[in-house]
Amino acid sequence: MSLLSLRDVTASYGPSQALFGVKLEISEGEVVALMGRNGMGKSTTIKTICGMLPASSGTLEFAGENLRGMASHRIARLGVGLVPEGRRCFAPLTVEENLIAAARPGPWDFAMVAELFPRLEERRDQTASSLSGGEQQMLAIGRALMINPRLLILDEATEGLAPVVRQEIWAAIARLKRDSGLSILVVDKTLRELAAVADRAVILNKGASVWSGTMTALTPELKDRYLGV
Amino acid sequence: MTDQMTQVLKVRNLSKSFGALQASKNISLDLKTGEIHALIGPNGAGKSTLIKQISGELCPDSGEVEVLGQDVSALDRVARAQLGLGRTFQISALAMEFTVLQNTVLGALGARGGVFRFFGNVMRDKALLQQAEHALKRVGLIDDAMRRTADLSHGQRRQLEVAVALTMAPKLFLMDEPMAGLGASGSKALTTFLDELRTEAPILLVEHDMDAVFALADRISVLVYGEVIATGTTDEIRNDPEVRRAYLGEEEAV
Amino acid sequence: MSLILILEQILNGLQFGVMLFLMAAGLTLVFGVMGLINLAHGALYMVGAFAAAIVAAWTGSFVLALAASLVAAAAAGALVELLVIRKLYDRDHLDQVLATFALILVFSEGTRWIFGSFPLFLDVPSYLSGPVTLPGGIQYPLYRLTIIAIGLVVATGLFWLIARTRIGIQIRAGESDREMIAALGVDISVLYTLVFALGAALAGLAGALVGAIQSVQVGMGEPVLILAFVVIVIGGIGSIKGAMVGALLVGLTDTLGGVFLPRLFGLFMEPASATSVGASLASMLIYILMAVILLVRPSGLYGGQS
Amino acid sequence: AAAETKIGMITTLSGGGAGLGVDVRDGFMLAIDQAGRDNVEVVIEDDQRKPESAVQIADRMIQSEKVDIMTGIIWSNLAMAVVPSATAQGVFYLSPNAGPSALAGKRCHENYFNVAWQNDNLHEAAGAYANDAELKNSYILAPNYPAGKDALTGYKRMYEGDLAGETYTKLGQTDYAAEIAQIRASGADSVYFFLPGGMGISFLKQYADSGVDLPVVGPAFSFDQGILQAVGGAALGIKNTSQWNKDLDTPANTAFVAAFEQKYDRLPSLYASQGYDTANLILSALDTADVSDKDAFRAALKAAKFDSVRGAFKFGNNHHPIQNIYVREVIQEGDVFTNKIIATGLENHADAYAADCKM
Amino acid sequence: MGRERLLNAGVILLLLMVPLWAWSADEPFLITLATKVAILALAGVGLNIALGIGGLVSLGHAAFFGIGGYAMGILAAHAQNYEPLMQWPMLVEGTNQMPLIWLVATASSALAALVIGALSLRTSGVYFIMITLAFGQMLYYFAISWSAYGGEDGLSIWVRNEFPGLNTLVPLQFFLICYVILCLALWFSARLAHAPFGLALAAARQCEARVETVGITPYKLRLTAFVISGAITGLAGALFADLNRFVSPTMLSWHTSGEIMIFVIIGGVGRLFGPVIGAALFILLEHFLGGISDYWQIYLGGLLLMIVLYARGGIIGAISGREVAHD
Ligand SMILES: Nc1ncnc2c1ncn2[C@@H]1O[C@H](COP(=O)(O)OP(=O)(O)OP(=O)(O)O)[C@@H](O)[C@H]1O
Ligand SMILES: Nc1ncnc2c1ncn2[C@@H]1O[C@H](COP(=O)(O)OP(=O)(O)OP(=O)(O)O)[C@@H](O)[C@H]1O
Ligand SMILES: [Mg+2]
Ligand SMILES: [Mg+2]
Repeated sequence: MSLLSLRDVTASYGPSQALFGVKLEISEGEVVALMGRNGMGKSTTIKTICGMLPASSGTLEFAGENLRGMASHRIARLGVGLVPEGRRCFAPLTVEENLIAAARPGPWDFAMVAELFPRLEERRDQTASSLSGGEQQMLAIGRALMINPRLLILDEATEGLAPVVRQEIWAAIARLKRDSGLSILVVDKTLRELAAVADRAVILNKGASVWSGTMTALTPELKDRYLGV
Repeated sequence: MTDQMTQVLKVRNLSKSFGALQASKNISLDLKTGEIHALIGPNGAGKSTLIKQISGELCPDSGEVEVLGQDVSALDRVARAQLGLGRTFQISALAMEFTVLQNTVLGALGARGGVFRFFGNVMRDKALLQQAEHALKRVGLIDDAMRRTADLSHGQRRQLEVAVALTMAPKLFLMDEPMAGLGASGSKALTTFLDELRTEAPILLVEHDMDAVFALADRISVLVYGEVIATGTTDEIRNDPEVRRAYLGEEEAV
Repeated sequence: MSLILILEQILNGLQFGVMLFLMAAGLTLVFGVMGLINLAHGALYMVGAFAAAIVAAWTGSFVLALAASLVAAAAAGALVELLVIRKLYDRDHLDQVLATFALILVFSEGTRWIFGSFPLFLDVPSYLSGPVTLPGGIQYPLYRLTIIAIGLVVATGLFWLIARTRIGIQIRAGESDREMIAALGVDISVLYTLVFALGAALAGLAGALVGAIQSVQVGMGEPVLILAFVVIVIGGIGSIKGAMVGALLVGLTDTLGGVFLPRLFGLFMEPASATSVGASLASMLIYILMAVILLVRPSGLYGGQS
Repeated sequence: AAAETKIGMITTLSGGGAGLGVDVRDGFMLAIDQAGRDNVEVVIEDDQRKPESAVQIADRMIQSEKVDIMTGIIWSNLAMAVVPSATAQGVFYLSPNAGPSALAGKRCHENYFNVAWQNDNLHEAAGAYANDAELKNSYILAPNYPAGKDALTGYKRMYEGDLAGETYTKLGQTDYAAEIAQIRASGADSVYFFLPGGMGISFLKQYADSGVDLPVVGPAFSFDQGILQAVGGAALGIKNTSQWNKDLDTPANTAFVAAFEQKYDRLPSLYASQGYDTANLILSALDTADVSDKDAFRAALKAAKFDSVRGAFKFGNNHHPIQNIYVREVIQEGDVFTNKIIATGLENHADAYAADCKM
Repeated sequence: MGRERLLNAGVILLLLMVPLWAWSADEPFLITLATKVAILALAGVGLNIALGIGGLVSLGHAAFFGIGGYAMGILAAHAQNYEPLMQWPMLVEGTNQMPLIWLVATASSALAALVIGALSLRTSGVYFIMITLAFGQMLYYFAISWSAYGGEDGLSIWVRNEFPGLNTLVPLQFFLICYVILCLALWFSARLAHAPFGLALAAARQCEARVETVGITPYKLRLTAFVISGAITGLAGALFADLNRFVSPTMLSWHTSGEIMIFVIIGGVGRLFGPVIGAALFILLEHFLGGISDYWQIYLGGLLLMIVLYARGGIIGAISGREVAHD
C-alpha cells in the first residue's frame, strides 16, 4: 500500500495554473525521485503535498488520510518532513534553536543530527543568518529530520554543497533508506547521484506527470526529451 | 607592463575575521583577461566572504583589492560596480515585483547612468530596452520577459541574475554559484554560455558543480578554512590528494 | 540641589522607566516577536484600566481588580486576534497600521459609549498607599516600589518565555518564516492567538497598575502607545532586554531632563524664559534621545537585524 | 411670531475631551428646552477638539446654514481659530468656556461676548486667596502651553508672597513623581497648580500618595463635578476657585441644579452651568430684540438682563464678565465628592485686559 | 489596467464636477469640503512618492505639512502687521501672495526633508517609521511652546492670501487653484514613477543589494524621493493653512501623519490615485458619519476595518485588481 498517493492533482498560483494533473505514488520505505526541467512544477507539487498551496482538484492521500484542505501543520504532524527549496532556515535563530523549534519525539534528536552533520555542532550557537550556504542546507535537512518524519521531502537538498558533503548526504540518505524504512521524495539535478539512491522516478513536464518507472528504465531518449541531458 | 594589463583583478593579502572565526587568512589571488578562475572549497570555507570583500559589501580587516590596476580598497560597492564589477548572488537578489524585463532594464540603466531623471518613460527607452533584451536572449529568458520575477521558478531566477549582470557589460564577473538550482539542462546551457562569456570579461567563479568547474576553469584555487591551499590547472587540482580529502571526496576524482 | 534630591530624582527616573517597561512589555511581545505593529495596544491598556476600575468599585478588592484587568484585556485581545489580526500577518505593516488604527476608534468610542466621557475612579489600595522611608531618608511611595517589583517580575518572566522556552523559539521562528514553521508541524495560529492575548493581558495589567495613580479615562492609552514605541525602538525590536534598557533610559532622560534643563538654562537666561525654554526642550528630549540612538545604532541598542 | 433664530454650536463631543463639551451642550439645551420657544433652532456639531475642524464647521455654519449666533467652543486654541473670523463676518459669538487673553484685550470685538470668564480669572482669585490664607511661599506649576502660562501669570498677578519654584510640565504628562520631589525639597508652604483634565487627576492622586502634605490650591477645572469622582479622597479638603458652585443660594441656581439632575440624572458641572447661562443670556436678548437688528440685539446682550445661576452678572467694556469668584473646598456628601463655597476670593472682578480693549 | 485608468479619470472628474455643481446650487460648504479633499490628497500624493514607490514608511510627514502651514502663517502674519520677518542679515518682509508663499513653503519643507531624511535614512524598516515619528514629535512640541507664533493656540490669518488675477475668497476660485495644483502633482508623480528615477527607486524598495550591484546608491535615491515627497506635502500644508486661514501645532501632530498615511493606504499604496480616493472617502465618512451619533467614530472604525480586511490593495486594488500596473 502506498504511503503517499497523488492522483490528477492540479493547482494554481492565483490566476496562473502551475499543475495540470500530477500522479505520484510512494510506498513505505521507497525513495522516489521527482524530475523535470526548471519550472516544470516539482516544487509546486511539493508545496501542494505539504499544504502550502491548496490543490484545486484531484486526490492527495498520506497514510490513508485525505490531505486536501488539511492545514499545513497537521500534514507535518502526520509525518511529512520538508526540506524546502532555498533552505528557509529561521534566520535570527541559532542553529540549535532552529533544530529544536519543531522537534517531535523519536529517534532523531540533536545528537543524531550532530553526528550526521558535525559542522552544525560546531556552529551550535551561531545564528542561521551567519551560516554559509552549505551550512544552512545542512541545517534545513537536520531540522526536517528532527520532526521524525515518515516521509522526508528533499527539494534540491544538495544545492550548493561541496562534493564531499554531498556524498555524505547521499550516503546518509542511503543509510536512512536502509536502516529506518523512511520514505523519501527527492528533487535533485544530478542524475548520477540520484540513480544511486532512488528506486523510482517520476518525471514532470509542464505541470503534469509524463513518465514514471524505475531508475534503470530511464532511457537516454527520455532523459534527453524531459531533462535535457 | 603587459602582465599588469592582463591582470584584471588582483587580491593581495586579504584577511577578515568574524569574532574568533578567521574567514579569510591572508588570501592573494588574481584574475587575468580571458580566463575563468574557479574558486572551490568546502562549505563555510570563506568563498562568499571573499567575493563580498572584492565586491565591496564587506570591509576586509587588512589587504588590498586592485581592479584593472586601480586600488579600489577605499571604494564602496556602488563605486566598484560602476568600475565594472559584475556580480551574481548565491541567493537571488532581484526586484521581485518587477517584470523580468524591468530587472534587466535596471541593470542597463545602472551601467548607462542618468538615474536621476524624473521624466521620460524608462521602459520606452530604446537603447536600454535593446541592451536588456539582448541580455535576456543570451540567457534564454526572452520569452519570459513580461512575467513577474516573483512568478519565476528558482532556476529561472538564476538565469535572470546572470542576465542582469550582462546588461552592465562589466569588466569582470564575480559569480557566486550561478549553477545552484539550475537543472541538468540549465547547467549545461550555462556552462556553454560562460565558456563564451570569458572572452568578453574574465570570471571569478565560485561553484560546487564540479562538472561545470572542470569543464570551464582555466585555473582553480582551493580555499579551505579561509586559506588558499592550492592553485593550479584542472588536472593539478583534481589529482591533489589534499584537495580530494578536503573537498572533492573520492568519487569526483574518478 | 542636594545630593539626596538628585538621588531621589534618579530613583524617580528609574521608577518611571520600569513603569514604561510595563506599558511596553506587551507591545514588545506582539511587535517584536510576532512582527505586528499593534497601534491598538493603548486601547487594550485602557480596557484593562476600565475593567479594574469597575471591579474595584464592585468588590473593593484591588487584587480582584488586577485579575479582572488581565482577564478582560486578554479576552479582548484574543477576540481581536481571531476576528481581525489573524488576517493581517501576511500583510505588510501598512495594513496593520490601518486596521489597528481602526480598532483604536472602535475601542475608544465604544468605551465612551458604555462608560461615558468622564474619568473613572481607581485608587491605590490602602495597604499599598503612602510613603515608606528608604535608606538615606528618601520618602518614597510604597505603591511605586510595588510597580518596580512587578515590572521586574514581568521582565524576567517574558525574557525567560521568549529566550528559553520552546514556545518562545517557535514564536520567533514563526516571525521569521510563518509558512515554514507551519510546514514543520507547529500550529502557529493558535500560538499567535495565545501570544496576542498574553500581550493584551500585559497591556491590561499595566493599564490597571498605572491607572491607579493616573486617570482612568478614554484616550488614556494614546500617549502610552507612543512612549511604548519609543521605548522598544530604542532598545531594539524583539529584545526584552532592550525594552528594559530602553525604558530605563527614557525614564531617566525624561525625568532628569524635566528637572535639570530649566536649571541649566537658568544659568544664562532670565528665570521666566529659562523655565519655559527648558521645559520645551525637555518635552522634546526623549525624541531627541531616540533619534540620536538610532543614528548611532540604526537598529536600536539590542536589535540584531532591522 | 418673531423670525427664526438659528444658533450654531461647535463643541467637543468625541474623543478624550468630550466630557466638557457634553456638559456645555446639556446645560445649554436644558435652558432652550425650558424656554419652550419654537422659533429658536440649535445646530450642534462635533469639532473633535481639532482647530482645523472647528474652523471648517464654522465656515459651513456661517455660509450654508446662515446661523445668527454661534457658541459652544471649549478650548482656547479652537476659540482663537474660530472666533475672530466668525465675528468679522457679522455673527455673534458667545463663549461658554474659553476666554483667551487676546480676545479680551486688543482683539476684542463688539460681536464677541464671553459668558464664562477670562482665562486668568480663576487663577487670579487663587492668588488673592493665597494672600488671604497667608501663604507666603508657593510652588506653582502648569503645562507648557499658552493657557498654562496665562494661568501662572494670572496667579502671580494677585499673589504677593514668594515663589519656592515655578515649573512648566509637558502637556499631557501623566507622571509627576519628579515634580512632587521638587516640591518636597523646595521648602514651599503651599502648591498652586493648573493641570486640566487627566493631568490634574494624576497629579492629585500621586501627590496624595507621596506623603507631602502642603496645602494645595487650584482652579475649579481640576475639581469639577465630572472628574472629582475619579480623583476621590485625594482631593478632599483642597481649596479651589470658581465663579459658580451648585450650593450657591440663588433661586435660579437651585432651580437649575434640580432641573439638570432631573433631566440628565447627574449633578451639573461648572461647564453645564456656563452652557445654561449662555443659553439664558441669548434667550433674554431675544426677548427684547430681534437678532436681525444687530445693534439692538448687541445692546440687549450687553445689558445681560437674565437670571444667572452664579448670581450677579454683568459685562465689562470688553464684553467679559464682571463677577464674583468664590473659593470652594472639596467635601464628601455621602459617597459623592463635591464642593462647597467657603469664601469669596474676588468680588466683582473684571479682567486685566479690559483696558486694552478699544470698545 | 484599463479599469484603473477609467476609475482615475472618473475620480478626478467627479472632484471637479461636485464643486461646480455646488457653486451653481449655492452650497459653498460642499466646495470647502472638496477643497479639503484636494489639499489632503495632495499631501497624500507627496507621501505616496516616498511610501508607495520608495517603500519609505514615514510617520513624520506631518512635519512637512506643518512646516508648509507655518510658512504660510508666519509670512502672512508678518504681512498683516507690517513687521518684517527679519532685519538682519537682510530685510525679509512677510507676504500675502500665494505663489511666493508656496515657494517658501516648498523650499522650507524640502530643506527640512533633506535634513530629516539624511539622518533617518540611515535606518530602515520599523526604525525608520519611528525615527521619522521622532522628528515629527520634536517639531510638534517645539511649535506648542513657540510662543512667538501662538504656541498651542496657533496663528490665525483673518483673510485668505492673494493670488494674482483671482479672488481667493470666492470658494470656487480657491478650489480651482488647489485642484490645478493637485492635477500637476499627480501628473508629476505619474511621470516620476515611470522615469528612470522611479524604476530605480522602486527597485531599491524591493531589493537594496540589487540596486547597489548595478552601480546605483540607494541612499541617494531615497533621499531625493524623500525631499520631493516632503516638498509636495509642504505645499499641501501651505494650502491647508490657507483654506482654514489658520495654522496650529495640530498640523504637526502624529495624528496628522497617521491620517495622511491612512489616506494613502485606504486608496491603495503605490497607486497614482490612491491618495485622492483615500482622502475623499475618509473626509466624506468623517463628515457624514458625524451627523449620525456622538459615537460616530465607532462606525468609522468599523468601515476602515472592512476596507483593510476585504479590499486588499486599497479601494483601487479592490476595484481594479491587486497587481500594480507594469508598463
Ligand atoms: N509563487 C509563485 N507564483 C506564481 N507562479 C509561480 C510561483 N512559484 C512558481 N511559479 C510558477 O510555477 C511553475 C512551476 O514552478 P516550480 O517552482 O514548481 O518549478 P520547479 O520544477 O520546482 O523548477 P526549479 O527546478 O527551477 O525549481 C513555473 O512556471 C513558475 O514560474
Ligand atoms: N556575518 C558573519 N558573522 C559570523 N560568521 C560569519 C559571517 N558571515 C560568514 N560567517 C562564517 O564565515 C564562514 C565563511 O562563510 P562563507 O559564506 O564565506 O562560506 P562559503 O565558502 O561561501 O560557503 P558555501 O560554499 O557553503 O556558500 C562560515 O563559517 C560562516 O559561518
Ligand atoms: Mg523547484
Ligand atoms: Mg557561499
